[in-house]
Formats: sequence, C-alpha cells, structure tokens
Amino acid sequence: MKDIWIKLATIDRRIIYLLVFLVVALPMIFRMIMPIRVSNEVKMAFSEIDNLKPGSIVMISIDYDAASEPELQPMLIAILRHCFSKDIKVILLGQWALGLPLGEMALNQVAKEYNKKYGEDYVNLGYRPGYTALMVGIGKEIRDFFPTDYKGIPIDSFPFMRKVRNYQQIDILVGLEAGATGDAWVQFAGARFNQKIILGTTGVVAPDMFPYLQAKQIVGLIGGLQGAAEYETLVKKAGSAILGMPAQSFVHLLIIIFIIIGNIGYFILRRRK
Amino acid sequence: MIRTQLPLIITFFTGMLLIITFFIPHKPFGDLEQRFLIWYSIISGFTVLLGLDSLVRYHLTKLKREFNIHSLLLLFSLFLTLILGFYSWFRFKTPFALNSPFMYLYTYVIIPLQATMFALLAFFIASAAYRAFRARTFEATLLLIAATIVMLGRVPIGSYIWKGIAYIISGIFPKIPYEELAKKEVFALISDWIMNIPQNAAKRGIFIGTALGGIAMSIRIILGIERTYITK
Amino acid sequence: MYFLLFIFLCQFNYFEYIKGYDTPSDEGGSISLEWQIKEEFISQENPIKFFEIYRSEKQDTLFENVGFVLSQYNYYEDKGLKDNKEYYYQIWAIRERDTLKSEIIGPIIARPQWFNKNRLNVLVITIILFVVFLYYIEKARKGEKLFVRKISGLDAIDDAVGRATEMGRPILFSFGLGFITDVVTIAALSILSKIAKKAAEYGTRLIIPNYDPIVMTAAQETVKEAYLEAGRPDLYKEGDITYLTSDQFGYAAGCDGIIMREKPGAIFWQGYFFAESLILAETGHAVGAIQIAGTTAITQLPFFIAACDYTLIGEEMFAASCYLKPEPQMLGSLKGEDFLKAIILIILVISVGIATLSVLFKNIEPIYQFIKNIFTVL
Amino acid sequence: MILNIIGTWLAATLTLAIFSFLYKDNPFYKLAEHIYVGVSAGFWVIYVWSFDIKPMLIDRFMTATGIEKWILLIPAILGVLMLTRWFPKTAWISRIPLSFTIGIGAGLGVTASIQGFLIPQIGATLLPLTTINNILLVIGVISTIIYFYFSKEFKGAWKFFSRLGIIFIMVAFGASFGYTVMARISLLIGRIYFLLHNFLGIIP
Repeated sequence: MKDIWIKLATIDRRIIYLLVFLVVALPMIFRMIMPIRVSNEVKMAFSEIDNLKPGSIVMISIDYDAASEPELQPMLIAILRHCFSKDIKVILLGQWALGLPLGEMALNQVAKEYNKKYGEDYVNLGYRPGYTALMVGIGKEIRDFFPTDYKGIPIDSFPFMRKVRNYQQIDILVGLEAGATGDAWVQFAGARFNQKIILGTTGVVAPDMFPYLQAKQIVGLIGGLQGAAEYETLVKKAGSAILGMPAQSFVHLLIIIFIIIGNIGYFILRRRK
Repeated sequence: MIRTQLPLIITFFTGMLLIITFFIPHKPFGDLEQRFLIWYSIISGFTVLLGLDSLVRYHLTKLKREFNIHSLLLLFSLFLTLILGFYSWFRFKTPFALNSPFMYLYTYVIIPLQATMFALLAFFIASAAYRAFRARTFEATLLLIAATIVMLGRVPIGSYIWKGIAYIISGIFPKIPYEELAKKEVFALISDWIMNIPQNAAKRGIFIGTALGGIAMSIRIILGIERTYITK
Repeated sequence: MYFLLFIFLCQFNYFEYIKGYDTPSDEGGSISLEWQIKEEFISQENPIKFFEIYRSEKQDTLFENVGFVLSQYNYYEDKGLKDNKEYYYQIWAIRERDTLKSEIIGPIIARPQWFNKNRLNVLVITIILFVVFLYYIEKARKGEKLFVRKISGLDAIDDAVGRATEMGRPILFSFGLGFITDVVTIAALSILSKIAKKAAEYGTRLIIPNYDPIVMTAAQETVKEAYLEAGRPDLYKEGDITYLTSDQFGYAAGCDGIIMREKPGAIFWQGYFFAESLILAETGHAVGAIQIAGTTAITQLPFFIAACDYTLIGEEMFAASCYLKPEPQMLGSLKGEDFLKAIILIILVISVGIATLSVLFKNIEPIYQFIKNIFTVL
Repeated sequence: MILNIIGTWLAATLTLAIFSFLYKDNPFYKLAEHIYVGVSAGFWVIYVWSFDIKPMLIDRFMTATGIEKWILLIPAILGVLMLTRWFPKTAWISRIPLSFTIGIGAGLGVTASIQGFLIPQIGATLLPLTTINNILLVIGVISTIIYFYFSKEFKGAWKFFSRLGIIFIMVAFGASFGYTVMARISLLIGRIYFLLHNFLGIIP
C-alpha cells in the first residue's frame, strides 16, 4: 500500500502535463457544450449597457495583451455585439500598447456583422504612454491627448466625436483589465469625475475588484473566461468563451482530484513516518 | 550638488503642484495641471526607449566576444520589426492597418509567443497541485477548501456534481425531493457568497494597508526622503 | 412669423423647472443647467429624443445651439465660456413629432473658484497623512525606540536553519525577480542577514542564486558581514552567492537544477516573485526541504501558502525586517501606517455602532448620515 | 492566402517551441524566447513613434501657433534628455526628466489613493449590523486590519481578532487561488484551440 503512494508521489511531471493536455483537448475535439449560469455581477454589467438609449456612447479600454487574450477577447466581442445591436456608439482606446491591435481585430469583425461604419458608429483612438496622466487629463478635454485617432485622422472629422469633450459625454466606461490599470480607472476617472465604470477582468484580477463592486465604485464586474461566457449567454451569441467552458470545467476537476490524491498520499506517508 | 539636488527639487515641485491643483481649480493651477499631464504622457514614451539601449548593447558585446545564435536572432528580429514597422507606416499611413506586414508580425509572432509563455503556467499549476499543495497547516487547509469551492462554483461542471450529490442525499433521505435539491446550485451559491463577503472583507483590509503603504512611499518621494530612483 | 411662434410657445410652461448657475468648485468658464420636463409631456407615442441647449449673450435674440444631451439626462454643463459675462439659456426638448421650448433664463455668470469644496474631506485626510508619516519618519530617524511586535515567522526561520543543519544539508535563499530598488528586496536583505548569522553559527552552507547582479553584490556584502559578526569569516564562500540569469523561466530552471543537485534542507523564498514561484516551490517540496516564503506579490502569496511550510504575508515582511534591523524610513512608515490603521479601526467601530443604533433609534440617524457624508466622494 | 498559411505554420512552430520547455529547458525554447524579446522591443519603438512622438509632438508642432508651438519644445527636450542615460558620462542628466515623471506619479497617487480608495472603501464598510453578511463584512475588515497591525503584541481579545483575521485572509487567498488557476487554464485553452483550430483544422 505504502509503495503505491510513494510511486504516485514521485510520478514524473511530464505525465501530469500530458493528462492536462488531454483533458483540455478532448472536450474541444468532441465539441461539448454546457449550460452557463449567469452571476449577479455580470447581470449588473449587462443591464447597465442594456438600459442605455440608442446614440449613447460607451468607451472601451483595451488594457490587456495577447497573454490574456483568451479571457478578455471574448468579453470584448460580446460587449461590442451588445453595443452595436443597440445602436450605441463605441470609442475604443488602449493602455497596454501590445494589446491594441486585438481591439482593432475585434472591431473589424463585429462591425461587419452589424453593418457599422468607422467614424459614424465607432472610432479607435489608439494608445498613449503614461496612463494615469491620460485618465485625469481626459476629464478635462479628450483632444489634449487624442487630437487624432489611431490612423492619424483628426477626431473632429467624425460627427459623433465632435460632441465628445470629456467624461461627461461618455455614458459608460468599460475597462478590460489584465493588471493594475483597472484600479487606476476607478481611482482617477471614477472618483474624480464620477464616471460610471464596468470592469471586465482576467481571473487573476477579478477577486481584487470585489471591494470596488460592493462600494459601488464600479457598476458591474465580468471575471475571467466564465464571466465572458456569461456575457455571451446574455447577448445570446455563443463565442469562444462558451466553447471553452467544458474544457475549463474538466481541468478544474482534474486539478481538484490532483490536490486530493496528493494530500491523501501526504497524510498516509506522514503517519507511517 | 546639482546632480542630486535639482532632481529632488523638481520632484518636490511637480508632486506638490499636482496635489495642490487637485484642490484649487482656479487659474493658473487647473491649466498647469493639464499641461503637466500632457508633458508626462509625452515623456513617458521616451522611458520605453531606455531599456532598448542596454538590450542592444548587451547582445552586441556578447556577439563580439563569441558568435551565438541567440543574440543574433534577437537583434535580427528587433531590426526586422523596425523595418517592417516603418515600411508599413509609409505604405499604409499607419503601421496598424490589419493587412500591413507589421500586423502580420503581431498576429503570427507576438500573439503565439506571448500567449504560450503564460499558457505554460496551466501545466505548472497542475503539477504543483499534485506534488506540492498540501494541507499541512490550518491556514493552508482553509485556503485549499475555499479554492476548491470557488473552482467548482465558477464552472458549469459544478452544477453537474451538485446534481450527483443531491441524488445521493435524496437517496439517503427520501423525504428530501431530488428535483428541488438539484435545482439549488450550491457550489455556485457558496462561491458567490465567498467572493462577496469574506474575501471581499479581507481584500479590503489588505488593500487599506497597501494603500497606506503606497501613500507613505509617495510622500517620502515628494519630500525627498526616499531617493533610490536617483542613485539607480 | 417664426418670431411670433417663438414668443407664443414661450407662453406655455412645458418644464417643471429650469435653472442655471455657475458650476461650483471649478476653474471658471462653465455654467450648469438643470431642468425637468412636466409629467404630462412625457408620453410613449411621442417620446423625447433629446434636449438641445441654446445660448445667447442677449436676452431675446441670437440664440445658438451649443449642445445636446440624450433624453435620459436632465443636466448639462456648458463649457468654454468667458468669465464674468452674462449669458442666457433656453432648452428645447426635441420630441418625435414636435419640439417643446423652455422659457429663457438668465442672466447667468460663470466664475472660477479658489477651492474645490467637494474635496474638503480629501484635503483633511491628506494633511493628516502627511503629518503622521512625517512625524514617525522623523522619530525613527532620531533613533527613538519604536516597538514592533515579533513576527511568528521569525521562529520558523531559526527552526528551519536548525533542521537543515541536523540533516547535514545546505540552505538555499532566493530574492526572486526583485531589484534593489524594490522595498521588498531591502526587507529580504535584513532577513537574509539573520539567516546568514544563524548559518554561520551552525556552520551550514548557504547558497544564493541571483537574478539581478546588483542584488547579488548586496547579498554578498550582507552575508560577509553576518559571518564576520558571528565570528566565522572563514566559512564565507563568495562562490555560493552567484549570478544565474536575468530571464524569468531561465532563472526558475536554473534554481531547479541547483535544488535537485544540492538537495537543500531549508529553502527561503524572500523577495518579489512572479509566476515562476510555482516551479520553485514545487521543486523545493519534491526534495523535502522546509520552505519559508515571504513576498508582497499578492498574486503569488496563495501559491506559496499552499506549497510552503511558512509564509510571511505582505507587510509582515516589512515588520519582520524592522524587528530584526530597524531602518529609519521603513520603520517610520510602518509605525505611521499602524497609527493610521488604529484611527481607521476606531472610526469603523464607532461609526458602525452609530449606524446600528440609528436603525433602532431614528433620532440619531442624522449623525450616521453626517459620518457617511464624510466618507462619500462627490 | 499563402501568406496566412505560412503565418499559421510560423505561429504553430513558435507555440510548440515554447511548449517544449515542459519537456525540459532546451535550445528551441531559448530561441523562441529571444525572438520574443527582440520583436517586442521593436514593437515598442514603433509604438513610441506612432502614438507618442508623431501625434503628440510633431503633428502638434506643425498645427500649433504662437507661444503654444514653442512650449512644446519643453517636453520634447525633456524626452530627449531621458536618453542621456545611454551614455554613462551624461547619465545623471536623465534624472531631470525622470524626477519630473516621478513627481507627477507620486503627486497623482496620493490624492487618488485617498479619494479613489481610502474614503469610498471605508465609507462602504460603515454598515448597520442588521444582517449576518454585514456583520461578517465589518468584522472581516476590522480583523484583517488588526492582523497587519504590528505595534501591539497579540494577546487576549487582540489575539482572537488576529486569528479571525487570518481566517478571512486565507479564505480570500483561497478565492484568489481558485480564480488564478481558472485564468491560467483559460490561457491554455486559448492556445490549444489555436493548435486544433487554426493549425490542424480538427475543430471548426
């Protein structure tokens, strides 16, 4: 009996790696789908955007890069679909330089689905270094930081942008966050200028945002791949998050089983000693 | 003298100004703040270039000493990126046109490399879960239990597992109807509660501490007590 | 004709109220407008699309459209005006089929203010914080004795060094990926100093693989000094404190190799860690070492707690470092923070008490509201 | 089209090269890593050019008039001074722009943490103890702060609260642990989806 546990405890890492790979790949190959339960935080975020009237303006900040793309890109796509289907205008910008093209890719894809035109229904402002200064500065005048869009076209040549001067004209700010930029949006745009904020974050960041949610400093929180899948469920269009959740489920189960086996072995071996 | 005193004076001046303008909207303070913020944004761009020099220099000297493929490849890919970037800029007016060669590099080199580096961690976590995460103390036990509940509550499979448990419970206690029990997504409910109450409370407590620490640091920097950034 | 119609329409009051005033607490050049349309003019079949704002410098003519807001809002801030100049305003409610115009209001004058009254609470707290931190840093600088409680992790450090010695195995210490400018690295250095002294007393070998060359030099200095203090400078081996590589996973792989080869009896992970913490702690566990971690990286703490025998959590590291070797800035800030935490605790306890009582006794509700207002950001 | 296929092969090769680290540290992993550092450094340069220097400095300089035009020289010069760090003899000059940015960062940080964090977070904890959740929330915050209070020995009631504090902290870390595990796995799912879908075409 003891030998089995010793053998189990000294199993090669690579066998574990292989198991993980299989548990991720198989549910995807067999195209499993599981129903998604929608949590309260995501429902709050959804209904904030849902209650906006046509013509309202949502600003989305791409504060992530390829390292968290699988979690945040489906959120971006689902939110864009939601906005465009309700004729809400979108202003996109980004605080993480290496992630900005991801925003452009999503805009390109979703705008086509809804027949939306650049400059009339959405613009992409691009990136500027030094995000804290920008967040405060936009409170006064957005043109001080973004005289032009990411292609160098003056933003005043887009009809709906002519009326946007600062946070006052932005109905909701959606921050898609993989790091500390989310805190900065809350502490600068939220606290100083009373900007209504929704945060969509990676799983790593999400738990740290709950204090803001309870203090009503943010009005909605979309956390991790599950959060993205919930938003996809609410906008009734399945994307990569819903497709990924079964694989996610099984790996969670695998890891929990690993922890249990590891601990049983640990206690048995310790008792023997 | 000027080498250490001048930076300290500038830090004090800008730091204090930014605090004062927060409270005084009257001219010239409000305007000055906005102007400084724009400058900050411009200058921050240049800081990015700082690391570039040491990177290039390090690998050039390494190459001079002896040929090695790693350094060569690094420098090659750096200059290739620059060339493609400026070429795309001339050709498409912006390097960020999705069909430009610069974005080609982004799609097929940056995304796979960056994303895969972090995807490695999934394997490391699984292996550590099996070989190292142990309930050896009361604290660690609590942590692992909370983690397990959250991990089950945040994925769809949690509700399937609960249905299984509900089936067993209603088997043992026939008085409890299975249907009703199965409908309650217990793992999800507990996990939501954990996130909103105990973890929320502890995070708030921890962050109040770190916020105070951060403010202390900022005050030290503004007043010139903390000056490691100068000696660096 | 148009003019007549204009006057005629103004006779009706479509608006419950409309008011304009100098925007408070601003830099000037701005006027705020608020309005409310009467209930009877809000209907489903002829809904309001948006409000248009008209402005003039004269009371009755030359009104210009200066902006619009969507129908869910009843507030507009008109910016870019001249200070100390008279302005008149009119609001048009543009409905699906017709337009409702408000009466003309004015004159209104924009002025700048010297103090943002909404931020009075922030000002008071900012001043308190400055004073408290300065006071305690100054106190610590003067070398006054300031009490810091002993962190229980410090005993664990002694035990771990002892265990490694009993087993006849070396000790491994790592700063992670921190640089010398990180405060946590400074704290880790003073913890290293304690470990090195114990190791010198027991004559146990101490290995430190490094990520940053400057941190390595600092570590060498610290260990040399500790060995000297313990009276065993002969045991100090510079070759055991080496530079590995400045690459995240490369460093992890390198540490892995050393751990597998040397099989240390005790491992200390003290400093700033990123995702590589998992690989490190797992390997340490695999060779059966006692592991003691300490970091301020919140994302890595859970993994250290699960995989190590003892973990110094965040600020505990600073406290441990101050307990061992008081460094004025760190100690002063720590004590300042403690003082403020005490104040926060008192505020919490008292206000929560008042809040609870105000549910029972309605007449103390104003006190609760007053406290709540202090902690509200406008 | 052919370029996309080549690109996908390139991306797949790089993905597998990074994954090869799982087997053991090897030259392929090292190569991929160096490519990453090189390409992303190049990216940064292009970014600074097209999102900073060009729109914020050059374009503005062309369109601005009067004194505004010449004031722009100040940040431009400060920015260039930053680069004196490249030469050891002049490196100290870079402290001037550096101290400017650090001063602004610190100045903004103080008021932001007070207005944006301390005040609203304390305010949100001032709850009447009328529900179990409110009680737990308030006690959780208080006992966590007590755990990180270092100016008093843990004795008596103080010890009780600090023990309680560590329980809350551990539950919080457990939650973070669960969420972090979740995040890392999601990334792996993204990569494996790429391999199965874009590269191998096994799944639609």
